[in-house]
Order: sequence, then C-alpha cells, then structure tokens
Amino acid sequence: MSAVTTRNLPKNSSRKPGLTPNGRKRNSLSKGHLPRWATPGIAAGSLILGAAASTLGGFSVVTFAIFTAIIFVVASAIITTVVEGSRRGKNALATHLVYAAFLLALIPLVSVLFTVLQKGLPGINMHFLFHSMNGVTGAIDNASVENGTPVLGGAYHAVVGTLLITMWSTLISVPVGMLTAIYLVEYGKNGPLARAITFFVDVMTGIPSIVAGLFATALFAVIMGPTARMGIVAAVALSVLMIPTVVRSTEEMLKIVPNELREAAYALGVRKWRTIAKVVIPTAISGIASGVTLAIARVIGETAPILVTAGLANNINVNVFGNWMATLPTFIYYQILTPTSPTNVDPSIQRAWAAALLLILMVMVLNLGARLVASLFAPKKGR
Amino acid sequence: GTDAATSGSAGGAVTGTLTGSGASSQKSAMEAWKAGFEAANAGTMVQYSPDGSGAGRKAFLAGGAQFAGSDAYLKDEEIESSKEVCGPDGAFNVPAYVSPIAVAFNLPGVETLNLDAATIAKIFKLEITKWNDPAIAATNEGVSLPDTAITVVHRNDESGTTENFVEYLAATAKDVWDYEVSGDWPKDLASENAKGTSGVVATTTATEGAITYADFSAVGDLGTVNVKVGDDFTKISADAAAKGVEAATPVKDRGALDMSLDLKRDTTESGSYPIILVSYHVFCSTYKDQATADLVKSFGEYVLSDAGQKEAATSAGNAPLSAKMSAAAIKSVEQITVAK
Amino acid sequence: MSKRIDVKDLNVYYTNFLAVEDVNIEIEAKSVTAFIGPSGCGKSTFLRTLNRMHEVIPGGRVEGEVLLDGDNLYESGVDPVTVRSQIGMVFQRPNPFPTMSIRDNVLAGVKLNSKKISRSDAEDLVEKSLRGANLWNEVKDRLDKPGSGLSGGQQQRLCIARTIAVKPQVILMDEPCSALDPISTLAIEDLINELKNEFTVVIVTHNMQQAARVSDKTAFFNIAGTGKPGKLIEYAETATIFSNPTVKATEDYVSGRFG
Amino acid sequence: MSKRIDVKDLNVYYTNFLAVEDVNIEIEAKSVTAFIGPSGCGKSTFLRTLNRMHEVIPGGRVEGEVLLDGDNLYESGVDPVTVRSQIGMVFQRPNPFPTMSIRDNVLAGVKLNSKKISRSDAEDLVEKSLRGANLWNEVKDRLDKPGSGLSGGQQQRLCIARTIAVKPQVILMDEPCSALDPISTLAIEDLINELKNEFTVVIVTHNMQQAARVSDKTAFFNIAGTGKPGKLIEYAETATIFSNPTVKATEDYVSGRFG
Amino acid sequence: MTTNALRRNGSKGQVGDKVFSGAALGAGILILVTLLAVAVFLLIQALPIFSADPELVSGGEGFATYIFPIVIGTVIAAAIALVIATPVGIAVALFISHYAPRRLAAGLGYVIDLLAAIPSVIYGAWGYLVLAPALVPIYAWLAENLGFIPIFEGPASQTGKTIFTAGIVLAVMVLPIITSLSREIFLQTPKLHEEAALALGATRWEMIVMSVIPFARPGIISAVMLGLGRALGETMAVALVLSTGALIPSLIKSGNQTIAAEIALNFPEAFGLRLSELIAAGLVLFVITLVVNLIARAIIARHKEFSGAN
Ligand SMILES: Nc1ncnc2c1ncn2[C@@H]1O[C@H](COP(=O)(O)OP(=O)(O)OP(=O)(O)O)[C@@H](O)[C@H]1O
Ligand SMILES: Nc1ncnc2c1ncn2[C@@H]1O[C@H](COP(=O)(O)OP(=O)(O)OP(=O)(O)O)[C@@H](O)[C@H]1O
Ligand SMILES: [Mg+2]
Ligand SMILES: [Mg+2]
Ligand SMILES: O=P([O-])([O-])[O-]
Repeated sequence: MSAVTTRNLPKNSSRKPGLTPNGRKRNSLSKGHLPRWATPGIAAGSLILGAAASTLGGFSVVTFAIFTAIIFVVASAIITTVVEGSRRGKNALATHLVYAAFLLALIPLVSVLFTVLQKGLPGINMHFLFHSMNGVTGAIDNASVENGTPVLGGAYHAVVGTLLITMWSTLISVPVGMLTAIYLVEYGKNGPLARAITFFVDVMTGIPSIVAGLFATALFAVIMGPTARMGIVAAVALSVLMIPTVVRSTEEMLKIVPNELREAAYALGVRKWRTIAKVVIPTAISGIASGVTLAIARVIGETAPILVTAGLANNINVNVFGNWMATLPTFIYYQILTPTSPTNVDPSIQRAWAAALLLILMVMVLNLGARLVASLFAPKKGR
Repeated sequence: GTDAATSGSAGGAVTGTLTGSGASSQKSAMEAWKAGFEAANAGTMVQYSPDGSGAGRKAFLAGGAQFAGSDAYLKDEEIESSKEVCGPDGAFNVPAYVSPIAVAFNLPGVETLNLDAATIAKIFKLEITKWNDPAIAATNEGVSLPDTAITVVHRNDESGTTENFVEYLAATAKDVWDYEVSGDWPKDLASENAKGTSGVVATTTATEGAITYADFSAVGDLGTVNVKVGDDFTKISADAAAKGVEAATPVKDRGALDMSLDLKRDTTESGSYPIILVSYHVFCSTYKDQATADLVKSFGEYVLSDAGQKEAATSAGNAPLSAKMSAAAIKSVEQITVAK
Repeated sequence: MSKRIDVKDLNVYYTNFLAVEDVNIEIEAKSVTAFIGPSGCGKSTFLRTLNRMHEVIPGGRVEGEVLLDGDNLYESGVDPVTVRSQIGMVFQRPNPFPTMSIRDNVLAGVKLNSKKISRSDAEDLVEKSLRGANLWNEVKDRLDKPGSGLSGGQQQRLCIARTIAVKPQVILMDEPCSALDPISTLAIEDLINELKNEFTVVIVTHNMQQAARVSDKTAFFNIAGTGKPGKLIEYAETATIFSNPTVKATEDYVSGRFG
Repeated sequence: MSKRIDVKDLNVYYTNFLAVEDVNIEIEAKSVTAFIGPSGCGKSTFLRTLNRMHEVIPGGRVEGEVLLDGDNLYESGVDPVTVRSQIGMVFQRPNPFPTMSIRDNVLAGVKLNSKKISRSDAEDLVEKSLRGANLWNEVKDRLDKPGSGLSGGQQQRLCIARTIAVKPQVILMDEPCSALDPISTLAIEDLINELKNEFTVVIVTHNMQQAARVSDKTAFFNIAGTGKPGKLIEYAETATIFSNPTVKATEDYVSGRFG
Repeated sequence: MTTNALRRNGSKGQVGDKVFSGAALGAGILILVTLLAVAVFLLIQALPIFSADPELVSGGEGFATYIFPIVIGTVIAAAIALVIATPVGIAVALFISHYAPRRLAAGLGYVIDLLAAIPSVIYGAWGYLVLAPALVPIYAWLAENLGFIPIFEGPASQTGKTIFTAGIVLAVMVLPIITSLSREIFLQTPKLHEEAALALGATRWEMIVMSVIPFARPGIISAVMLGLGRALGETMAVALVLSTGALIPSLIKSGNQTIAAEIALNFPEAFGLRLSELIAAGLVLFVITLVVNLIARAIIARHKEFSGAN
C-alpha cells in the first residue's frame, strides 16, 4: 500500500503537534493556509497598484477598475499557489475569475438598463401607457417641443400588439416545441427521425429573423393571397424563431431527469404519457420554464420579422386575424429611425426609450410568472 | 387584412381601409395625411407600411397594397406588369412628396459652406481629406477652415436618398463621380456609415469633421452646404427645392395619367436647389370596385391638395408641391375609375 | 388474488450481450421466492423481465416466454402497462418522486393513472400503505412534506408503501432492504410474510438469512465469468437450498460465513 | 499513518432542525469503529461531520469540536479540502463518475494531488485498488469503459477502490456493503481488516454480524421519536456491546433476531 | 392456450399513449416540414441568382464574389461573440449555481436573464450611443500599441462602430442564452457526483471540473449552439451598430458586414435579382449554421458513451 505516496500532506503531519509560544496548540490542518485577512489584504494592495498603474496612462475609472481586477486575480492566484500549493492556487484563480465574469456581465446589463431608465423614465406616464399614436403627427410633436408642453401619443397600441402576438406565438411554439423535445427524449431515442429533427432544430436556430418573417409572409400569401398582413402571420414568424429555443432547452432539461423516476412510475403501472406529464415534466419544470421565458424574451424584442408580417399601425387593434398591428419593438424602431417629426426628434426618442423600458418591464413580469409556475411544480427540497 | 372598402356611395362620404406600402421617406408626411384624411372622413382608415420603395412597389404589383409610395417612379416593365392588378391601363405615378437633400457637416463654428459639385464629389470620393483643402477654401473666403480630417458618413442601407444624391453627383460632376448610379453607396469607397437618415445624422453629429447627405428636415444643428447652381450658390430651402422640381421634365412615352419626372440636376437656374428627392404615389388607373376607387381617389386628392401638402410640410418639414404641379397631379388622380 | 409465473427458455440481452441465459422457473402463486447469487450474475436483470421493466433499458430485450397464470407477457398485443399494474416492483435504490409530497408519493400509482378515489379512501390507503411499510409513525405528521427529505431507509420504505398501494398481484423486490436498518428490515420481512397470504412475492437479496427467513423457494443464479451470461443454477425449496443443495456452487455460496 | 478522532459536545443541525445531539466519542487510531442504530437516527449525518461533508448539504452545520489528532476540523482557517483529503468517504449509494472510464474513476482522487503520476505507477495503483475492492477480475478487460455501465454492486466496489486509492488516514464508510453480495462483502471486510493496520476506519452498518466481525468498538445511536434528535446511546468495545451492553435500548437492538 | 387475459383489457387505456406519442411525433414532423418549407422557400426565391449573369450580381463579379466577404464577416462577428460569451456565460452560470450564496443565487440568475429581455433595437441603439463611443479610446490604444497585429491595424475607427463592437453587442445578447441553459443544468448535477468529488478532497474548482462540467457538457454545447444561432441570425443590432464595408482583417476599423445585417439593410429597397441575391445570402447563412451544427453534433456524439445522461 505504499508504492505510490501521492497525498499532499502538510509537511509536519507525522510530527507531534507543536505548541505556539502562547501555549495554544497549533492546528496542523490550518497550517500552510493564508490567514483570513489575506484576501482583503491582496485586494487593498491591488487597489493601490491599480491606481498607480492607471495613472501612468492618464487616470480613468475604467482603466483603474481593469488594472485593479487583473492585479487582484493574478496576485491572489500567485500568492495562494506559493503558500497553499498549485491546487489551491488554481481554485483561487477559478473562483476569482468566476466572480469577475459575473461582475463583467453586470457591466453591459447595468449600462443598458441605466441608459433605458435614464432615457425612458421621463416618458412613462399615464398618457403614454393608455394612448395610442393614432392622430399624432409631426405637427403635434413640433408644437409640444416649441411650446414645451408634454409629449403626446403613447404605446398602448404597441403593448396590445406585443402581448397578442407574443401570446399567439407562445401558444404555437410551446406545445410544438415541448412535444418535439418529448419526442426526442422519450420516444425517438436515437432513431433516424429523432436525429434528423435534432439536427434541423439546430439549423433552425440560425435562421435570421427577417427570413422567418419573409417565410411566414410567403406562407400566408400562398394560403390567403398577397394582402395577408396581420398579427397571426407575425406570430407564425416568431414561432419559427422560438421553437428551436424551446426544443433545445426542454430537451436538455428532460434528458437530465433521472431514469429512476421514469422506472418508478412505469413499475407502478403508470402509462408512459402520464409518466411524462406527471413525473418527468414537473421534475424538469424549472429549467423548462427558464427556457420558455428565454425563448419568449428572445422573440418579444424582434423587429424585422414583425414589419414584414404585421405591418405597422398607429391605432389600437386587438384582432390578430385582421388589420395591421404594431408591437413595441416596431414602435421603438420607427420612433428612432424615422421619427414622427424629423425636425424635432426628441419626442420620438423619448417615446422609443419609454417603450423599451415598458418592454423590459413586461419581460420581467413574465419572468416572475414563469418562476412562480416553476416553483409550484418544481422538485421539493428540504424537510 | 381587410383591405377592401366596405361601403361608400359615389361622390359622397367614403369609408373603408386603405392599404399602402413603400418609401420610408414619406413616413412622417404619411402620418400627417393619414391623420388629416381620417379626421375629415369618418369611417376611413389608412394604413401605410414604410417598408421601403422597392418593397412597396413589389407589394403594390402583387396586389398586396392599393397604392405605393416610391422614391423612384415605376420603370416601364413595372408599368407593364402592373396591368395584372390594375387592368389594361396599368398603374401611374404622381409626385406627392418633395424634399431637399442637405449636404450636412459637423464643423464647430461653421454653419454654411459654399461648394461646387466637383468639390462635393471629391469629398465624398475621399479625394479631399482635410477641411482646409484649397478646393474648399477657394469658394469660402473668410471662413476659417480647420485642419480637421474629413469623415464621410454615408447610408449603409439601400436608399432613395443615396440614389438621388449620387444621381446629382453623376450628373453634375461626371469627371469626378464615375460610379454607377444606385441606391447603394459605392462599395469601394470605404468610410463611416450608418442605417437610415437618423443614423447618419446621429453619427455625423457625434463626429467632428464628419460630412453626410440627408433629408433636410432631419439635419438638425448640422451645418449645410450651399450648392453651386449656375454661378451662384443656392442655400437649401423648401422654396429652392420646389423650384428645382419646376425645372424637371415629364418622362416621355408614358400613359396619360402618369406624371413621372426627369429631374434636371444640372439646372443652372439660379435660386433652385438641385439635390432633391421626389417621392411618388403609385395608383392604379382602375380599381375593381367602386368603393375602393372612391377611397383611393379621395385620399389621393387630399394628399395632393393644398391642405394636404401644407399638413405634410408642417409635420415632416419637407417642401410642398408647387400649385401647378399639384393641380396637374390632382387631375390625374380624378381620372381613376372602376374596372369595367 | 395472486398469480403464478412460469418462465420458459428465457434469454435476456442488452443489445447483443447475453446477460441471462436459458432460465426455466415456476413461481408459485401465494409464495415468496428469493433470488440469490453473486453480484453481476443477472438477478436484477432477470427480475425486470418478469414485469417487462427491462424494456425501459436501452437495448434490453428477451427471447422466450413468461407466463402469468398462463398468459404470456410477451405475446404481441400485450400492453406492458397492464403487466406492470399487475406486477409491481420495488427497486434497489429508493426513488421517491421529488416533486411530490409523501402522501402523493404513496398515491402516485393511483393518482398518476387518474383513477378516481375519494378523499377518505385516499387517506385510508395512505395510512394503510405507510403502516404496511412501517413508516407511518415517522411521517404521519409531515405527509405534505416532500419525500426527498427523508433518510435513505425512510425513502426506501416510502417506495415500498407506494408499491403496496396499487395492490398488485405479484410484487417484485430488488434488494428492498439493502438500505434498511434491522427494525425496518424486520417490518418489511413481516410484511412480506403477510403479503404472501394474498400475493406472489419475488425478492432479490444478498442476505442469506433473509432469504432463509422469508422465502418458500430459493433460486441461485451464478455467472461463470465476466462477459459470460448469468444462469439459473439451482431452484428448490429454500430449506433444500440451504441445507442440502444439489450443486456444488450453490453449497459454496450459501455456506459462506455471511449474512 | 493513521490518526485518532475525538469528538466533543457535537450538535448537528439541518438549518434549525437538531438532527444529532451532544455526541462525545473518541475513535482510536488504527481501529475499526462501527456505528449502528435504527434508520433515521443520524448515523449518516454524524459520519459526515467527521470530514465536513455535511457542509455540502444545504443548512448543514455543527456546534462543537471534532479533533483529528488534536487538530480541530472546525477551527477557523481550516480548509475542508485539507480535511477531506485526509479523511476519505464511501457513500451509501454508489456514485462513480459517469463520464469517466473505470480506470479514471479509480485515479480520480489520486490525479488531484499528483498530476505527474507515471503510467506504470498509475496502472499498478489501479490494479491494486481494484483488487483491494475485489473488482479487478470483473473489470480488468474493460478499464476504458464508463463506470456507469456496471451493476450496482460493481459500482459500489469501484467507489471503494477509488477511495482507497488515495490512501487517506481515516476512511469513513456509510453502509458500504448494503448493495454488495456476500462474496464482495467478504472481500470488503477483509480489506477493512487489512486497512486497520495502517488506517483508522469508521463504518456505518445495519448488519450486526458485520459490525461484530469487523469492528473493535461499536457505537449505538438511537432516536427517541420523529423530530427528536439522534443521540449516541452507548459506545464500547464491540464485544461488550453485543454480549453485555449497559443500556437496555442497546440490548434490545442488538439482540433482535437480525443480521 | 385461450385468449390472453393480459391482452384483453390492455387496449383500453392505450388511447392516451397513442394520442400523446402521436402528438409528439407530429410536432417533430411539423418542425421538419416547416424547415423543409423554409428551405424550399429560400431555394425558390434564391434560384435566379445562381443562373444570373455574373455582371448583374452586386459587385458585378458573380454571387460567390459577392457573398464571400460577408460570410467571413458573419463568421468573424459570431466568433467574437462566442469567444467572449461562452467563457463568461459558463462562468456566470457557475457563479449562480455553485459560488453565489444560495439565497442570492436565484435573484442573480434572474438579473442576468433580464439581458434577454432587451429588444435588439435597443441593443443597437445602446451599441452606437454608449458602447461604441466608450470603445473609441481603447481602439485607438490598440491601434497605437498593437497595430502590428493585423486584427488591430489602425487607424482606429473614429466612431467605434466596428465589427468588434458588433461582436461585443452580440456577446451581450448571447450571454443570457448560454447562462440560462447552463445554469439550469449545473443546478441539476447529481449531488452524488459532487459529493464523490468533494469526499476525495477536491477543491470546489476540481469538483466542478470532475463532476459538474462533464455532466453538463452536452447541455453547454446546446446552449452555445443556441447562442451561436442568435449571433449568426441577429439583424437589427448589427445593422445599427456596424459601420459596414469591405472585408478587412482589422477589427477596429469600420468595415466588414454580416449576412443577416446585409439582408435587413437592403431588403426594403430590394427588387428582382437583388431580392434573390439577398435571399440566397439567407440560404448561405442556413448552410453555415448547418455545417457548424454538424461539427458540434459530431463533438457531442464522440463523447456519447461517457455522457452523464441516463
Ligand atoms: N444497462 C445495461 N447495459 C448493459 N449491460 C448491463 C446493464 N445493466 C447491467 N448490465 C450487465 O448485466 C449483467 C447483470 O447485471 P445485473 O444488474 O442484473 O446484476 P445483479 O445480479 O443484479 O448484480 P447486483 O447484485 O450487483 O445488483 C452484468 O454483467 C452487468 O454488467
Ligand atoms: N438533507 C436533509 N435535510 C434535512 N433533514 C435531513 C436531511 N437528511 C437527513 N435528514 C434528517 O436527519 C435525520 C437523520 O438522518 P440520517 O440520514 O443521518 O439517518 P441515518 O441514521 O443515516 O438513517 P439510515 O439508516 O436510513 O441511512 C433524519 O430525521 C432525517 O430525516
Ligand atoms: Mg442487482
Ligand atoms: Mg444513513
Ligand atoms: O428614404 P430612404 O429611402 O432614404 O430611407
């Protein structure tokens, strides 16, 4: 049993535990470890060095933050490696990189949210929320800028359109996507059809959104003639974009449901479809809900496919099977790119950012809803 | 969508939904027309999708829209193919929206510059790269020109604005501007670019030393170029643009109703501004049912009327049609009939 | 009612690997039959073929016949669900449904098939099944808590309760007590003794004493070596197997100093 | 080398639920200690506190001291990683790494500490560890196949092989044999007997005979009722516990007709 | 033997199974049919360009010459996006699943998911209003100090609207996709396997490498593929952020173009052959996605035997 002595034992582990000068026994388990103050110490050092390094090339908060972060990550990895060995060093490096990645990911999020809030908040008011753009012209915007009166016109019609079109595309793609994922995981196993579907679902992820829109337009043109622009066409276009996300995320989540649970149900004489519906899906529901939310979030912000399928409207339309419809992204898009009054763009810009803020809030609510649904069914933990 | 007019007695009130599609340049004006028309004709609805001129013409020719807005008039073969949806007399174009295209720049302290066509062409061809270039200085005595690099900003999407602008360059500075005229900026002229009028204006506004071309109504605080016409430099304005349209000649060999224009970019008539965009409305000469014909007619007449043109101009900041032009256009629209 | 099982010339394969070869066995109704044998000899594999659970494993397939009171489980047209609702199974590893409360876990077999059951009947069934599995006292105050919060032994007893609740005619148990303490094991063994009055029980165990205590007949499986198929070596009255086996291998195995 | 463990006034909580109360115990170096007791009495919970594995469970925390040769595992500044590399653990449920081959599973712990283990040393270690766990003959031809393709018992032996390969100073085993057949169990028990010459072994078992056979000292845990904490009732020489226990509960438990 | 009792009462309950599996199969086939229809639609519309006189294609030198630079541009933009988003996304997912305090984790995951809620137009606007100007000095620095490397060749863009900026915007858009899916899978890693690693004395990172990553591997690849799809197919954000141009190696000068943006920018005015050209570009993107996914699938398949899945 001694051919390979590979353990990384503290060097004095075979000696009698030593005594520290104050008489307290030294803990050999904590020997060779950085003291508690090491991390804050290294952080403080990094702050100083980072400040010094960033002043070399003209001080700025950004370079200061970058230098400090890099110095901290590198220094703590090196110091940990020297004191505690390479394994702990690697662990420290990974830990700090993971934290750094999270902070890094927060930067664009905070920046975008800040931009949207800053530019969008002033535009959020009752008028904006409950009025459409019907009848709002450049002349009205010009007047409000010249007279300093409140901006008129709102996003109500676009909110309605977004909700309806998203709802319909969800109604189409969630059942289709989930059933497909179920087919792939539970029925198709690894047969040729399942492989073909898996593969083409992957390919589907790369369809540019506008192509999806053109396809839906062409499809409905074949069925209903060339004038077919309406909410449902947009919903079909968005479904083409949503389905792969729904399939892929659901598929991955179903795959990691332990087989034992399926076996347990089968052994009780439960039919396969009921096993899937009552055992497998609830077990995976949290992940599925995340995936569906993600899929919705992905398409709710689409512009290009809506323009070619649902047209553009200034008025409120609640019928997805007739007339044109605006959604928040198309509203934002046109308010930014072709402002209502080209000479006084501020009202349009304000409306655009306010609409963006609305859209984000809508997705937040949706997200919360999905989480609620998920937690109702999700595996129960604890006692 | 339900696009057919549902009712409407001849000559009386019109009702129904009118669907159009096309040039994005007309969007702001169209919102004004839509609001004005719907207010005057209860029970009507106009929907216009600013998909782009090409898309608009395509939708119109396929029967997907009852009228199109287009920065270019229908080509002969398009008129030919329009007979499928419009009957034997086909479709026709009337000018509905005129807007001057400004050559706009961002040079702090400089509000206007006088430039001739060749110099403008050289700047956009990246041959003149500094603002204090002698060619610029020559026509701008007394203006202090900085040693700033010129950043050309052009449209990265295919656009009517680009097409009209380069058509002007090709017509007036042939020796310099030897590129094919198209709505796409020449591929080998690598410089900054952005999407849409608002995009180029935003980029130019953010970049010192930048120059671009854009719809006059949208250039905001940017400086504008006075373009050399004849021996004078014309300051950009709605009136000067209307005058520029006056100089145009009708396109030959077109149907009786058609009012397509050949713009005279190289006009020398002083006071007229030659870099203009004329955007058309494309209608059928006959529609399948009375209600639609009435609706289209009534809408077309309103757009081209004095009131309609004024309404658009206050909203979109463009140039109204001259009285003569609008009268002629209204006459064409009045002759829309129902297919036998 | 309980039913007898007759297995004829059964081969079990994983894809092309022959895991169990040529088993012939008759399992009496209202009896307890124990399967013993070294690890990897195919006890679990064979047990699963008795209610077609092997079909759930990719590549799992059989040749031969398994007759439940003369009806071949493998005849075409037989629905495995029908088979499994008559032949229940308890697994080696406890596997309660993590999304369900303890109560719902017990009722899973009933509820998942959306059989209508009145509230009070359900409560009775839950209590009865949990008592049967000797779990009632430990969980009666937390029936609405998730089943995954129980200890390993408690979870296994929950799984047994769940199986009893559907009242199958045959109950297959794959080392049901391997995660249990003696007290629970005692309860389960008592339960098995009780069950056999009504049902047919087949149990896989590594515990000789357990086999000796609970079973009427014992089947000894063995394997000649890795990659070789497992075989039924000897099948006889439990007393015979433990005291007077015919085959040398059986004797070697059961006379080990283990339990 | 092996080390002794002294536990002082240990309480173990799951969030606010006191699972194990006030344990004081001294585990000798180079000895085998068995923990016995009914299901749910906190044997696994307590065992995990000996190498801080309870910290992995949400809400798991302790009060009190666990001293490894006098060094408190819970002193601030002690890294649980250091603790666990000296105190290894085998779990109740086999848990080989499914993405690793059998060979890599055995070497998983070893590779953590010495990246540069020579090929032949590695091969030796794999063979030695697998032989020690009585698995070598069954898997020697498929060392490159995934560990998840083995039977339950084979998987458990693979986990034992993996743990002994790192040669910890203390080995904790939570019902390591509950999924094993008698032959494998014998091998593991022999192994434990061998290990104790060099290492300290703590084993949780439900099998009285096993406790009697392998352990030097035995600790009996019990629980007063559901929701009550588990307690150490009696801790003494194994012979004493089984022949002459001081506490009535111990006697009742060990004299059950089980094993 | 008489009738088999098991068979007699068996067929009744099977209707549910039949309907359900039929529906699942139907959904799968519907997807195949839809995709086939998309492909046919693209092919029919694109066909004219393949038989067209090369002179008539944009650029005047045939379709291949036209499409090649934007294919490369698309690949560059997607590559930048994935190179940034994959490690960051996985790290963020790990942060939420294995590093952040348990109570915080759910909320944090939710925060990152919000990135998915932002419409692409807003990403575009943010890209050119906020991000691009912020990057100008960095590009200038890169051009000055690392200009000898072709990808950092100067002079740097004055507006910051470069393919690199577009890549960063895409990375931000792709990040929530990768994070969300990976996170859910990381959270499902069997405790058994994590404990196995920890009990062997693994550090947290070693535990992740030994048990979490291998278990999640196919899922991570799926997540990255979904992200890739988004990066390849994103139109509006790129159209707004990128100052397009000919194919150039430098990432910090204006230039390059992606297929999706090319379609979006030119579709409104496109007519006739130009339309076919753009649709053909869509078809090419389709093929690119196909090829990339083939490769990814091959990677997953190679490790199939050792996949942590059941
Ligand atoms: N899913 C599977 N695919 C392929 N082979 C398998 C599978 N499951 C088990 N085997 C093999 O089939 C043989 C029989 O395994 P089985 O699990 O039936 O043994 P067992 O007698 O139940 O063992 P144990 O007592 O350890 O549970 C073994 O060689 C095993 O490796
Ligand atoms: N993760 C957990 N969270 C909360 N409570 C737990 C958890 N795991 C176990 N418990 C509770 O702690 C107590 C002790 O459980 P433990 O698993 O230690 O028992 P055990 O003696 O090992 O039982 P067995 O012999 O069945 O394995 C039980 O009441 C159990 O319900
Ligand atoms: Mg087994
Ligand atoms: Mg336990
Ligand atoms: O009006 P445009 O065609 O230039 O966008």
